[in-house]
Amino acid sequence: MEGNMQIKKESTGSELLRRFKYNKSAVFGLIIVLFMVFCAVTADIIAPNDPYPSPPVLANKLKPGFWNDNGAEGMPLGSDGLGRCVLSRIIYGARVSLTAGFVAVAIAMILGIAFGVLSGYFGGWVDAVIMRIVDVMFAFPALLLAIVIVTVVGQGLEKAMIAIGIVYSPQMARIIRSSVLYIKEMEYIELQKAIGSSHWRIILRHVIPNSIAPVIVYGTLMLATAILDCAALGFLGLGAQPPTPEWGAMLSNSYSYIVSGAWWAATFPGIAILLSVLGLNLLGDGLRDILDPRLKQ
Amino acid sequence: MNKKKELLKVNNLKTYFYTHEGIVKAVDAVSFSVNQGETLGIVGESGSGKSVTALSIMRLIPQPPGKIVSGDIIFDGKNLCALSEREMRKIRGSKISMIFQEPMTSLDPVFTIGHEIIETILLHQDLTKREANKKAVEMLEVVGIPDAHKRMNNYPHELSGGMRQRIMIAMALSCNPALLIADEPTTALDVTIQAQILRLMNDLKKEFNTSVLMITHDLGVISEMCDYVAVMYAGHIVEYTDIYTIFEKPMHPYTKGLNKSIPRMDKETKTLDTIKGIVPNLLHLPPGCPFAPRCEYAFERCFKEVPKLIEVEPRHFVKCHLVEGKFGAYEKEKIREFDL
Amino acid sequence: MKWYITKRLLMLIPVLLGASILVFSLIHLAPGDPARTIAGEHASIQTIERIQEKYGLNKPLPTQYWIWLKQALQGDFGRSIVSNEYVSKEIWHRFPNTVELTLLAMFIAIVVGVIAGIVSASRQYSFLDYGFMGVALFGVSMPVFWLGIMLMMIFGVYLRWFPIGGRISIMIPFTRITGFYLLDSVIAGNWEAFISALRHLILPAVALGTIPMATVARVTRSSMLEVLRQDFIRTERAKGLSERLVIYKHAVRNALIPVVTVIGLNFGLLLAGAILTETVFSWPGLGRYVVKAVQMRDYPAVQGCVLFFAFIFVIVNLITDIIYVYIDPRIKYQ
Amino acid sequence: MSKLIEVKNLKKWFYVGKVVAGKRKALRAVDGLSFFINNKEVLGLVGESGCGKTTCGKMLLRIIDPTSGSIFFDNEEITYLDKNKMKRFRRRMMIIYQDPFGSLDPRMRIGKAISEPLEVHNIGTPHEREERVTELMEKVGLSPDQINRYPHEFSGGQRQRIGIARALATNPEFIVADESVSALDVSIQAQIINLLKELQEEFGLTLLFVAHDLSVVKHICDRVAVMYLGKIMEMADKKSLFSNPKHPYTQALLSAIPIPDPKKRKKQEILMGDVPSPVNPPTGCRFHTRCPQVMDICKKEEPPLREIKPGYHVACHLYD
Repeated sequence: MEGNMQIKKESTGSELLRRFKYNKSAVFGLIIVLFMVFCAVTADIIAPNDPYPSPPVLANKLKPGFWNDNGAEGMPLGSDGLGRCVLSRIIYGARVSLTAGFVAVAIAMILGIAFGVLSGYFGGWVDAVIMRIVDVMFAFPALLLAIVIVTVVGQGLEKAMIAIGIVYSPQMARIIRSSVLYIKEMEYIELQKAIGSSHWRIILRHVIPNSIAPVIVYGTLMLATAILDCAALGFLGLGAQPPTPEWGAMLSNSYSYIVSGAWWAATFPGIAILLSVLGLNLLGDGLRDILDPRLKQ
Repeated sequence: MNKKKELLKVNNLKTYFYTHEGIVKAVDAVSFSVNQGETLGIVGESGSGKSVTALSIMRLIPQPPGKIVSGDIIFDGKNLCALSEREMRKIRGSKISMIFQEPMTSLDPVFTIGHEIIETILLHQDLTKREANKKAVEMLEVVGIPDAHKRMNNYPHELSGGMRQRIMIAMALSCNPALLIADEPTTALDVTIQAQILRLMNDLKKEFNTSVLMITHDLGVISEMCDYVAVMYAGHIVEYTDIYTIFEKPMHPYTKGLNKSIPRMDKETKTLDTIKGIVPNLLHLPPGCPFAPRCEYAFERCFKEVPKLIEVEPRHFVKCHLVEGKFGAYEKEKIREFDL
Repeated sequence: MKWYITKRLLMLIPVLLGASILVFSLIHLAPGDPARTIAGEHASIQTIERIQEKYGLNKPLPTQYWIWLKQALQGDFGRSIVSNEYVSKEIWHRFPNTVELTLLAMFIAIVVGVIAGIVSASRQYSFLDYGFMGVALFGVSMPVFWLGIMLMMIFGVYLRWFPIGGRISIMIPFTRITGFYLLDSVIAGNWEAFISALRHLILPAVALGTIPMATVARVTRSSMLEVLRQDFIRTERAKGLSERLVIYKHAVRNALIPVVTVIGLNFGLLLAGAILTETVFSWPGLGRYVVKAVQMRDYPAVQGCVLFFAFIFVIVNLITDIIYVYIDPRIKYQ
Repeated sequence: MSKLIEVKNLKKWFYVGKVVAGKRKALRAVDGLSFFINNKEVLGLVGESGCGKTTCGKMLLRIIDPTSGSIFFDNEEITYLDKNKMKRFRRRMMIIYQDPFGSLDPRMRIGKAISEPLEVHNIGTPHEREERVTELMEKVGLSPDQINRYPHEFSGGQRQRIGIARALATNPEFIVADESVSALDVSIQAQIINLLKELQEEFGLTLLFVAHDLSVVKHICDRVAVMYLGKIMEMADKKSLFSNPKHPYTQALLSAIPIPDPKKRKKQEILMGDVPSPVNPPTGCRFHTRCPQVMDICKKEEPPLREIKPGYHVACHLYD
């Protein structure tokens, strides 16, 4: 394209940082995410109450929060069906949900990068075999497959994380593969053959460093869906088990109370999920705009 | 030159792009004119602003970030800059049409080429669908497409690059425009196909009596096609004259350098003369003459002050302090602001 | 075209075969003895052996798979451990409910999503654009079950506009013909039933459709913007075409190509979402059945349902591919 | 003069599309090339897009494996050498690419990029390699203090200089320059052409200069081979070929180039039609569908590349 506006730009640290600052949504997303991480790390300090009082103080059951004069004392967001502080449980829940999402995505990334790079770089029968497996896994909606895996290996938070990591890996593998296929066509890779570099050198020195950008972008966006799906498993009673303060499980345990007017116990955990996922989506979108020069205006 | 009717006059045109990194003065105070039936070439390297000039005339600068900051574009007595979008639309495709560099990507992939041409015809002419269809087939025949009837139902991806460029020409000429703007029409094509397209354009230009604004980086194409040439560098027209003068006695150091740095088929040279340095980044232009950092004759003043475009002979304009000094001494009255 | 479809159908066979192997082996390689699960913890060895005999669990795994596959091909997924009913019958009974729900949700998602995406893209950086995209961003970030609960709370519990669960009011006599409630009530001319069925349908469909709607809107917008940057759009403008025609004719037609793919992929999300939505709204569909089967460890039912889901999903993807060929002339099927 | 490179009946068929009746359609990118390049000679390989010139260049370096035929480097056959045996030759032959943006890894500092061939071949200590990089950068006209910069900080012409420095790193005898100046602006192109020519003379390099621009080829090459649809149509020393081309295709190609001199506007010999598809090349002479001097025999019989006078090869029935 003619004209200086379209000068091809690759990224360096400072250039990226500058572009990041211009991207308001990315900055906003990062702030939300950092806030959630802060809650998760400092839960022991900032939470006003014990998330698992034992024995449960049933007298405090389903008390409203600050908006009501008769609200539970010291529980700004009210109490749940077992008289526990909703706010405290949400703060502790950040720890559970973020860890779960993070572990799931890490599993997906490790599997995805390994298979995606092998498949894209070597092509041929390696690619054919890996892609057929991916096809088969893609024949199931991800959450359904995760449900089946959890059914088989048993319920619980750790197992839910692993299940989600596994069902996400084909998606990651495909993303990496297509990015590797693109990179493989570049002349600087072809040149490696001309100078006689080994496959490992090419993969480690050139292919992987150049596919980092999509990994970061999709990793962030995937973290958002992983948190959603972990919560969904929790909601179905297949993920975190009581009394773990997991947002999905909290919702599931308290939504029957909305009929009796106790809306807060189900509403706030949902908002917590919404906020973290929103933050990650904003951040991921922003990173994509920054790292993918094709979409740059 | 005998007096011909002036069809297009661009006066002091400035088109800037406002980006995060700063203002890009893609076209900076550019003036030129095209007479009826004449071909003007605009030649320059990448980033010289030649395409932006063309898009400015069509008023197709993407906005934001681009904007025509000032200047007049007088076409057939009307100032295009003053027209409303609706009035401008009536001119686009009917009185001024444009063909582009990449025939691969310049045609809508999901419509047949017949549909695309008919759409243009129906838009500007009072014809029935059947008549438009007939006219479209005629146009395809005019641009030398065999089996025109059948080709109407082809999609762009089913045609070769040369064919697609013919389609673009057929579409552009279908409403008999007074001015055809061709933006690097043959750059993406092979030499033998380029020769076909250039010949076709030359023939049609005569047949339809169309004026052409030819934008290219290739001085060879310029010499085959044009009557007048404007040489652009970093948003400025540095020299503007007829085709013979530009090749025989160019005055601007850039034009001279450019002339000498192309490898020639018709001459033997041991080493090419080169212009030192690199094409400037429009974001960080030097304050004076944009060519000064690469110019072997540059002196103090060149780095401080942008030279004026002066007319050294009738219709031969140069923008250079050296030329200004040399001619300014004995022909002061001839030196005037470029105002056609 | 016929040949292309046949070829694509044939290509489904290995995928579905792989899917069946995956489902079967997942369930049978699971730790723990399914016979013991069925029999209960305190069952005697004899009871367990009898159960193994009955379900063919004492045979080698490949043989078990082969038997299961042969039956599945005939539409027989075995009997449910919980209800002792044929799984296939249970599936067919619930399937129309899920179809009604997902189709309406998809309809909402496509219509609203595509329109919002186009409008946003054609007025990039306008107030409307920011508004739509803000809402869409919330849409993709929302847990579907939470949205369902919120809708139920606001429109069901507080405003009482819609019922909060179930398929149709139990007070209304209804005869099942096809299993599609809306269709059946129209056939029977039972408008009361139709209204009731529709009222029960709206909240779950909106909850289920919101996320794909947001995704479709976002993809439509970015695809439109991508297309609007391409060279041929400049050609259309240079022809003198109005901005309206450039956008609504040329850009939309091109932009929809990736959107179709996304819609197809979102169907998977929709099926997963149906599992959650049906649970929230006590909707008598397949999704809720799967969850129950999982909770009860009703392995034949889980196997059958999951494979059925995969089948539907694969068929939807096939349909997407076929539509793709129709709207993009560059794809040559031969 | 000794031959550094010799190629005999080299073919590369790419198989495309679906299997029909047990066979797949073959795109005959290169369809039987035989030629040689003398030591310290520059051979220009020209033709229009899709004629197979780039494929040919890459086969010489064994970046692409040939379908059949043989390649000799310094009198040793390298056509079927395995990766390890080939490595011995790799440091003696290099490539310079066309796209100054695609040929450098955006995430690798240019110093590292230039020294990479040395590293791969275990030449020198890290310190010696760095000295070599500095030396090379000066040689190609880059300032050595830019050694730690990334490619995006350079303009197209400068990147091409980096590519040249990298190609020279191992002191190769043979370099393939694949359209190395065609993506550059005119004023930059001249700088790079001069640089290539200087370096070729200074180091006595043997060069295969692949290009579509005949005027550039004329400037830099000693001999020229003209390709059309995977075959060589004409091959001769530069002077005779440009002053008196024999093959109708070469004649048309030369006449199609616009000369930057309006006084020399000429009656061009314009070829009609498009280049046929290399999947279904025409029978007989591949050029007969567009040839202005076509005869009956051309449609039936493919003319071989014949030496009509010492060093002058033409594949055309006009010279039977």
